[in-house]
Amino acid sequence: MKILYFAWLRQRTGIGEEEITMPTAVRDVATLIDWLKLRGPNFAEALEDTSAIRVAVNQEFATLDTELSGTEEVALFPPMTGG
Amino acid sequence: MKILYFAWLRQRTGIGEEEITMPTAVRDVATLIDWLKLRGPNFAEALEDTSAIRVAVNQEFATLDTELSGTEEVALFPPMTGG
Amino acid sequence: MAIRVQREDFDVGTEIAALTDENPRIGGVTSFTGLVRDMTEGAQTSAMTLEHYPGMTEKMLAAIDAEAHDRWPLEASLIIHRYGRLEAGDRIVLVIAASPHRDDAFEACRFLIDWLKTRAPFWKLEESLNGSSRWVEAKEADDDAAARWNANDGNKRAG
Amino acid sequence: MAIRVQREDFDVGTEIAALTDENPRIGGVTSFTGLVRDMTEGAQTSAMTLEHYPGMTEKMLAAIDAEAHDRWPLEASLIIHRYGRLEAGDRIVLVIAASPHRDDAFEACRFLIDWLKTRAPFWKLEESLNGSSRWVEAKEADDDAAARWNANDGNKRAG
Repeated sequence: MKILYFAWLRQRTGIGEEEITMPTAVRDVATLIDWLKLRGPNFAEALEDTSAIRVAVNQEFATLDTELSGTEEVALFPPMTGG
Repeated sequence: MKILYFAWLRQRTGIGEEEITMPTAVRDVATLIDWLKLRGPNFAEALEDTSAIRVAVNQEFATLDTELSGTEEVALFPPMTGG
Repeated sequence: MAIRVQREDFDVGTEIAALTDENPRIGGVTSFTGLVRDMTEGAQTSAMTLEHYPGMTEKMLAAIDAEAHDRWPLEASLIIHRYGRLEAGDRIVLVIAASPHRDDAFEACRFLIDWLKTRAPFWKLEESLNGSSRWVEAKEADDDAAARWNANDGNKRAG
Repeated sequence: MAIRVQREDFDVGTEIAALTDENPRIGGVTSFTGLVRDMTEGAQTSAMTLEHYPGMTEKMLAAIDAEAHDRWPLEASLIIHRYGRLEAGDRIVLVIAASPHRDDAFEACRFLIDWLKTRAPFWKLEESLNGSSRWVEAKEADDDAAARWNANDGNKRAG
């Protein structure tokens, strides 16, 4: 599964895009974030406040309880500031 | 005093612009229109329905009771359809 | 801050660029372009002639423009209104409002075109297919749109 | 009916003309142009870098555009959003809505820019004077502006 990070999430994790093999314990967005936080202090810090994070699953907006089976791409980013 | 006619008022009176010497009986827009109507059937017909006529006195919107002393220019026209 | 009454066509991009260049306080620009609409369902090209009241037109447009600047914190604005004969698809009118914020740019632009429809001394003579012509009648909807800006004094701000 | 995500600048007049030429059913065109505003009070030129999510951006803009066509009887529309480094005064975004009537053109244009501010995956990184940079925070006012279009189902029309 591909994970994408944008804006300050990209800066704090130090990663723009990565390919991961999901552990079987990861069922939804919330458990994915919990798992990602275990990967190091930069991940733990970047993902600490989930209220400041927006999520897209397969390029559609998602929530913490969106299920991930069959997902190809998850993106994590702050609230958008375009326009 | 200069009188201007626009749109169908110009067409029906047959006049775009004329210079008149106001009779002393003409005090305001209403009496001016009454006086103009006496000048011929085309004027009488064009000016019959005052609800369909808008007036400007010295290039400012005016009403039937706007007084005309010191007036240089009166314009008569239908409701506007610009934009 | 500028009004023009002219026979000639205009270019929207050029006008917006002229208003916004060298003014980095502008964050949003709203423009409205009015076009001659084809009323004949494509059977034939529509045409009309726009008559206006030279002198008063310029005064009214300048007054409408000043009113918009009084109501909204605008950095720049422009009204161009054409007159003479125009065919379907031709541009008739252009209104631009530029402001630090988009809300003000949108509201001022809408105010300007609504107001202009009922306060600017223009009259449209439409040509019909058989060679005759008729004066377009004023629309009640336009009066209502303009009146909205009177009722809504909440929009009124100190200049 | 068209969206573009690009580094390059655009010309508003050219884009409006491309949408309206050959379509005489259009009576009104509203455009909104967003510019990089100078936040430094003229002391120095502001700059920012716009990051986006390629793939999702195009999908979201196309969805927003389709939603506008569903709500209003539009003859044409366009969204252009730039990314990359932009300086004060540079154009960021262009939204155009064209319709037979001005009300629909205004409302659809406003809807598109309001919606785009909260639904299009773009992020602004502002450069500050000392060489550091900070991510622009989302504004509650933008969420409110977008939410307005949810509450107001009276605007919803059959496609």
